[in-house]
Amino acid sequence: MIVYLLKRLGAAAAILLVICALTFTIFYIAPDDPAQKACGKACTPERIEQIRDQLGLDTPIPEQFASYVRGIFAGRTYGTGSTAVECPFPCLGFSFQTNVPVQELLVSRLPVSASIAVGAAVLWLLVGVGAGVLAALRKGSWWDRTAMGAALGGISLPIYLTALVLQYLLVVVFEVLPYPRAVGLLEDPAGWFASMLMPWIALAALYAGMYARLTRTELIGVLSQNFVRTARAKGLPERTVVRRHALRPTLTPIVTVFGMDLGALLGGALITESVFGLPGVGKLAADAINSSDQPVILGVTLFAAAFIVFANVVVDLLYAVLDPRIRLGAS
Amino acid sequence: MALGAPLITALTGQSPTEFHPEAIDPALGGLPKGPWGGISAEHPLGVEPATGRDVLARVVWGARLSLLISLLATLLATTIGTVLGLVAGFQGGWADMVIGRLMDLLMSFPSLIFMIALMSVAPDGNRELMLVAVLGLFGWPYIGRIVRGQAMALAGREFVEAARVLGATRRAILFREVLPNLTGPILVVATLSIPGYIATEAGLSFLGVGVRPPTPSWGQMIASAVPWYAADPVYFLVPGLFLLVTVLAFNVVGDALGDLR
Amino acid sequence: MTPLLEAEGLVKRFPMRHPLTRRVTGHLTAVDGVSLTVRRGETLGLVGESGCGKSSTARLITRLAEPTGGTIRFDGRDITTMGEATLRPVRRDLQMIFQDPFSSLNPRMTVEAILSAPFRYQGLKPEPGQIAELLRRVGLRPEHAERLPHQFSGGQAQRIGIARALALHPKLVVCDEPVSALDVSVQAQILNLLRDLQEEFELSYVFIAHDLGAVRQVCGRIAVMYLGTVVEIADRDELFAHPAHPYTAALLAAVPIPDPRIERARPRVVLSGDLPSPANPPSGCPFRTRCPRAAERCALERPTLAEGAPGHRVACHFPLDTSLGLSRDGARRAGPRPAKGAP
Amino acid sequence: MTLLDVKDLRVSFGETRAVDGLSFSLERGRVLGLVGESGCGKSVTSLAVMGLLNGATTSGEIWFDGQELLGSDRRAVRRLRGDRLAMIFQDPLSSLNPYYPVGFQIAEAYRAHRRTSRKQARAIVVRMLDRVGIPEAERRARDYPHQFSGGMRQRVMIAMALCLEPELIIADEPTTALDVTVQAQILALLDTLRAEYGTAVLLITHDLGVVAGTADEVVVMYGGRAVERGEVHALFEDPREPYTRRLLAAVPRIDRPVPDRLETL
Repeated sequence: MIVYLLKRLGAAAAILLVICALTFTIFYIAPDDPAQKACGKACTPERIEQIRDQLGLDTPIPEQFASYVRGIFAGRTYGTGSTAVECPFPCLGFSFQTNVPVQELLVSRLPVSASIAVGAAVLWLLVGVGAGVLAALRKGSWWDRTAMGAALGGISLPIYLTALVLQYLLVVVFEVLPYPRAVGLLEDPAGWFASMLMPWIALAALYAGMYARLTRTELIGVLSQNFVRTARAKGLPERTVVRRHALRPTLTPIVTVFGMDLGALLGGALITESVFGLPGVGKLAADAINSSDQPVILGVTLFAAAFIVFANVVVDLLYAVLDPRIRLGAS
Repeated sequence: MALGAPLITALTGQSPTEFHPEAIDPALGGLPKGPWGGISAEHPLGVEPATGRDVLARVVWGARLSLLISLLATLLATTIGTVLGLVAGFQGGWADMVIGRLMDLLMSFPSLIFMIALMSVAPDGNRELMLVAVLGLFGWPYIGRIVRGQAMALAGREFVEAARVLGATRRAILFREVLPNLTGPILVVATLSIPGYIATEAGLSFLGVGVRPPTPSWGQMIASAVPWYAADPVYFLVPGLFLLVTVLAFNVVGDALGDLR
Repeated sequence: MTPLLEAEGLVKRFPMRHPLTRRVTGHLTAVDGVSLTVRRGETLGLVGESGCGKSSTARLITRLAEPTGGTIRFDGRDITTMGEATLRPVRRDLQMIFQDPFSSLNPRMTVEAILSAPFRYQGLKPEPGQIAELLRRVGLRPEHAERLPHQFSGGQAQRIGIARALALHPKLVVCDEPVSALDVSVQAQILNLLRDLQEEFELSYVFIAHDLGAVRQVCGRIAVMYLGTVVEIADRDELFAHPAHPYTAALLAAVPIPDPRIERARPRVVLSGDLPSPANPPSGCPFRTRCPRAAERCALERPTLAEGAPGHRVACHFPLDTSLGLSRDGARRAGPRPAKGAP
Repeated sequence: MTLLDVKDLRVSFGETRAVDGLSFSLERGRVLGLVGESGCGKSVTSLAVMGLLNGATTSGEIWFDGQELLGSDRRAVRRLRGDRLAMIFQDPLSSLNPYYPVGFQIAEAYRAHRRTSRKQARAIVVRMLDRVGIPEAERRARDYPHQFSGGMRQRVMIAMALCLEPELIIADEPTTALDVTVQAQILALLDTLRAEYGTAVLLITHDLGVVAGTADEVVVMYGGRAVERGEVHALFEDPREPYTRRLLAAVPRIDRPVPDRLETL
């Protein structure tokens, strides 16, 4: 099992390396000159040359890539002598715009993204899975049809539309919520909640639809299984049959999908954060792209990919823990 | 009706093009004249703030582009996904491992960020084709994974063994025996992936890296409505609702196809 | 004349993988040194319980699975390692009928297409009327050609599978549990049909089943398999009258007979325990863990097939020498089942 | 004394009639074999008696020990289920929940009807597993269904069905998924336990051989109806109905000379 885990982590690292390399190359086939970008508006040819030297842009691309990867694991020093700049582990370079180390930017933005992702996840799990279970248990009923119609609507909602409509109604027209802003959960819990509520609803509307549909399909499938019939044949009350025998097998695949979705969201909800102007990782990415801040784009891509890749590993392990057939192997 | 909606918009899209009827603009802030975003007989869905371009014309033209891009992307993703999924699922072993890894890799990409990064450095040439390529590239593994699973299940069926006993070549088995059994599921998955591409394309344009400004697109219209949304909600509601209805329509059709099977 | 099929020391081993880590945790030996001969025009039966390797053997003979060891000679040629292209013409003579009548027919193809497939895959064309003639021979009507598989009953679907196997006039047809998915009345029809076709087409069969009654009905010679090996092989009547291997005897004794008088009076050997795992077979004789006659030698030494009576070979250190041998023995051990319910 | 009395049972799913006016009765402690080919309605009948049919229209009467089940409220039928009438299914692997140890699944059946501590229930489970011939019952109770062989799983199902000493067991093709030698074991076990507990058995099977060896009375079904019924010896020796006769003749028997052709319907 440990060997397996190490192998999986190794494969995850390999995937990240490939993603890193691909993203890295894209900026070198790009028409923009990174040194020009880093230099900014007030720029002299000498200054550009200096930056070029400092960033190591004169060395061949594979070599630059190697020093970038080395920097992630061991830190690196840009330039030499008096102009040398120390970039400690895990070095992702400096933002062209602000000159702040990219890793610091990411760490400072993570709490906002995490607040959005986790809160939305709680909301959509409650609503989506709940609605799906009820729909499956009352298959064909009025409730089932309404819930599934709503779910289909939910998955069809473009997030920026939901976001703008919410903001227009709740903030502009009815004035029940303030404009969202970045507030720490610990500093001002009420303000945090008020700011996060709209992003949560906007995201949850989409995901709750997906989860409601998934839960319903899974549960209907499980309810037709022979072991559910056995549970009924034992004379168990229907509630126990559903809770104990049907829900567990239903939730196992949902947990794995959930892990993947949460992983992806922790790496930044780009559109949601942009629309609400919340400074999370996604907003960081959007801003970096607008200003061609390549080190930041690269950093965010890697950061988000890392969440997805590791969520993948966690989900596989979780599956093994949840399903005794995998945990204990075949007989 | 939902099925017809995208078709109708595409048809009427032939006639009006972009215009700049300055007359509708009041000098004050550039807001459209009249209530509801300047809805009038001339401009049934109002006009754009600041420029006064006709919203209906832009929405309809945007529809053409959005649908074209997403349909082409679906075609591309479905073709790649079907072929590679079939090979991976049926051949197993070495081919499956390589294709499987490739799918893992592509699905591990934070695809939106990556697409944005890619589109932001992409040359200005043919951005529409570029969008199709990027959407297809990141979209095929989702179809490929489903086809692979189905192909694996079918590979164990006795009719495939029967074909092997009869001396059928691998290719004949794949395309004559296995593929016809997959057209149903592939059609459903493809239909259900169209709205995803529409939404992603709109998202990319919304973020400013999709179709470039003179050409209209829904995402781009919504994006340009953001600064105005408090004063002129109709301007973002119109393209937004068009987008919603179109996506919903494809989802309903896909869902119905899935139920039929 | 050379035998039609000669399989020598066939072995099939599968790696077993952990469901999550995919690591190979061991090997499952599905077929463990099986040697068989099929003479021209005969029907060789392969019987045994699930996991005995009979279906794996069928898949090896027809080259649907690659053998881990051993050789297969068909019609005088070694086909063990033949590539698909070289094998293609051989396949005309070597056909197969499958267990699940519906799974074995492509649900998207009409009967017409299904029955032309043998010709097409061999680069041939059916002559006009040939498909209709095939349908007629298996007891279906020409107009059935336009239908899809799901429009047929299980028995009819199996007839289509048979027609497909016979389309190219093969010499050997391997029937893998061809009637076990069917109801008794339909099963009887198919067994009769297989017999009629054998005469008409001068076919040889390898007939695989777990149902001893069906095997006895159609087979001339029968091989009994247990845990990947052939434990006994003999002519039909000899095998049923004088089973020499304790397993064969137990198998015969366990078959329920639809006659309450016989069924209740008959001493029954209830074999204790379960089939050992093919991934971890017992040392020596594979049957020793359940054998009522097992002795020390059985754990140490694996018995090989040895000829007792002419044409009757058995792999056992302590074979039963008379027809009554085991039943008497077993009767003493298990005791007769109490007859009950008799008025 | 009559334990189970089914009168004019009709079950249909939409337009299809699965059971079409079936009547039979079963005395306490006796074994009734319900035989027929696939689609004859025998399994649907068993589910109807258990009250486990979903989405079917049912009419007629099912009397169990003086209580009519079809008209009773669901809770009353639920209380009987597992306690006084229990069921054994065809496929023991899919009939056991893969997520729970077998011991838990048996204990659950017991605790659904008797107030006991977990510990007491546990002791009963071990005793039952031991009783059905599962070695090392104490340890095996903690194992999951996939860790057992087919025959052992069916023993677990039997332990589950018998743990409350029901008056009636419905066994729906209990040995069809098993090999003949294991089938013989399971039939022998069922027979011993049935005699010991005095349980009546409704045995549903397609296998005439199994019925001949196990049942006291037989009902032959075709197209949702009983075509023939009778005491087992009488029915097998002198079948009155042509259907029964042909069904018997279609079975290839190992105790008679091999016929040139088998009888077909």
